[in-house]
Amino acid sequence: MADTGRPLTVLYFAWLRERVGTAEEAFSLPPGVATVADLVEHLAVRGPGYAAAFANRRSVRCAVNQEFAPASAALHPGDEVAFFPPVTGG
Amino acid sequence: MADTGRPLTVLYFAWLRERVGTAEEAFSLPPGVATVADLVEHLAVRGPGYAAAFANRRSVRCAVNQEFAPASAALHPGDEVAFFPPVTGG
Amino acid sequence: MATVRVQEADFDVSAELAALTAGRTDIGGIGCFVGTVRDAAAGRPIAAMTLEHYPAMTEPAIRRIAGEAAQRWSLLGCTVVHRVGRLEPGAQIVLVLAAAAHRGEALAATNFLIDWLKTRAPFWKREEFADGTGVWVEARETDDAAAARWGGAAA
Amino acid sequence: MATVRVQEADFDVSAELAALTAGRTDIGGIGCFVGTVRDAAAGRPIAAMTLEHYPAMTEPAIRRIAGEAAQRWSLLGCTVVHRVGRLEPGAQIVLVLAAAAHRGEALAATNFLIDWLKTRAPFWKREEFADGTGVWVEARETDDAAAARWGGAAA
Repeated sequence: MADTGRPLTVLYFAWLRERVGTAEEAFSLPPGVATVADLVEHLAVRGPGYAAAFANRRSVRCAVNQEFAPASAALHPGDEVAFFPPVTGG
Repeated sequence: MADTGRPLTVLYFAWLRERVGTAEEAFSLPPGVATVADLVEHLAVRGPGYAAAFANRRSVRCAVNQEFAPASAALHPGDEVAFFPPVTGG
Repeated sequence: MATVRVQEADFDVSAELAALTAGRTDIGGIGCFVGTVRDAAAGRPIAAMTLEHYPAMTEPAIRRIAGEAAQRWSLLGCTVVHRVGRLEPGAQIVLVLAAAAHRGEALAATNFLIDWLKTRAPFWKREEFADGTGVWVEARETDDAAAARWGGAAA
Repeated sequence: MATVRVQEADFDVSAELAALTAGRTDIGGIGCFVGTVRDAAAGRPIAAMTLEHYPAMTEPAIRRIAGEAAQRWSLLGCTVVHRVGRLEPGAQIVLVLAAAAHRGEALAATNFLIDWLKTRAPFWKREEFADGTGVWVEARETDDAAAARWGGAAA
């Protein structure tokens, strides 16, 4: 854990971005947050925008360091975590 | 059989054309020729070029009036009959 | 509804696409296949390929199958251009375009049409080698198998 | 080996084809798919569609899947161009080109890549109606089913 000082970068896309009210934020990995699921619990109580964004967790997808990641994925200082709805490109 | 006077048109494509030595010929439906198979028997003994063209009957395909036709297809005066190898387009 | 042409001239894919989709906003996807002349056949280099066809039969037959494909996959438009004459390696031979509301239909129809063209359209290819000799291409059994997948409509 | 671009600008299919096949004579066929903006969604007319993506993830993810497709179908080349930003009905959204020695591989790879783009590439579409309101498009279950056909490689 040489790197505990590096902040987590959190990105939001599509309606998650609209509900949260920001596209990107950075903060230190909060105490007790070890996985994506932990981070969602932490964010969901931050305020009404966050609560709305994470209200239906089944509609939220996640990537850690630009790779799709399950709720159980471990988080580390310096990670880039992105939250977004199921993709609709093509 | 009002139309017995109209000649049969016979077309040859690809190596059948090369072996027969002509792309197209016209003649009255010969006596005893009622089907494509009969016509093939009739043509195959017309000369060495024809014999070579029809030597391997499994490699010869036929169309009657611009539609693929089996050896058993009936022929009528005025028909356009085409002989060719299996197709290789696309 | 289908655009079908057999021609010696080359074709421009963007121009054919533009013609197919002009003024339309109900299309969600266009499937496309472009066939090109390879420089070798069974490991032997070829100098050119010459395509012959049966003019009175070709366009009507393609038009009929394109109509069948249009019905079967609810196509909103369809284009088939097939070249004939002498073509050198790298040249475009054939173009299939199939437009539909959704990609599945567009791609399935494209696949069907090129399989059908390979096995049922009256074209014959003659390969020409560097020494001037040539051979007529033999039909591939895998092509017949590909067409047979589609059942009755390909016959 | 794959050409992958995410851009606001439109693309020209003939130009992309020419770039893919330039100087090559070993290609026998190119499969292609062009996605376009439809004028209605679930029966409701749309005025435009806006595509958002995750820049740091999109191109590397597409490049990786294009590499997988290239291996799986022995591709000789592959191009994916995906537009982002505001697009009106009739506009081109996405282009997939897959070149191979034979048509089967080219078309299968094209099909795989567009299925993958629809279900796994980080793009999101927002539909805009004539009155200025809009909705984010919901993922279609049929798209997931289409991608699942391909097994592990699509995940």
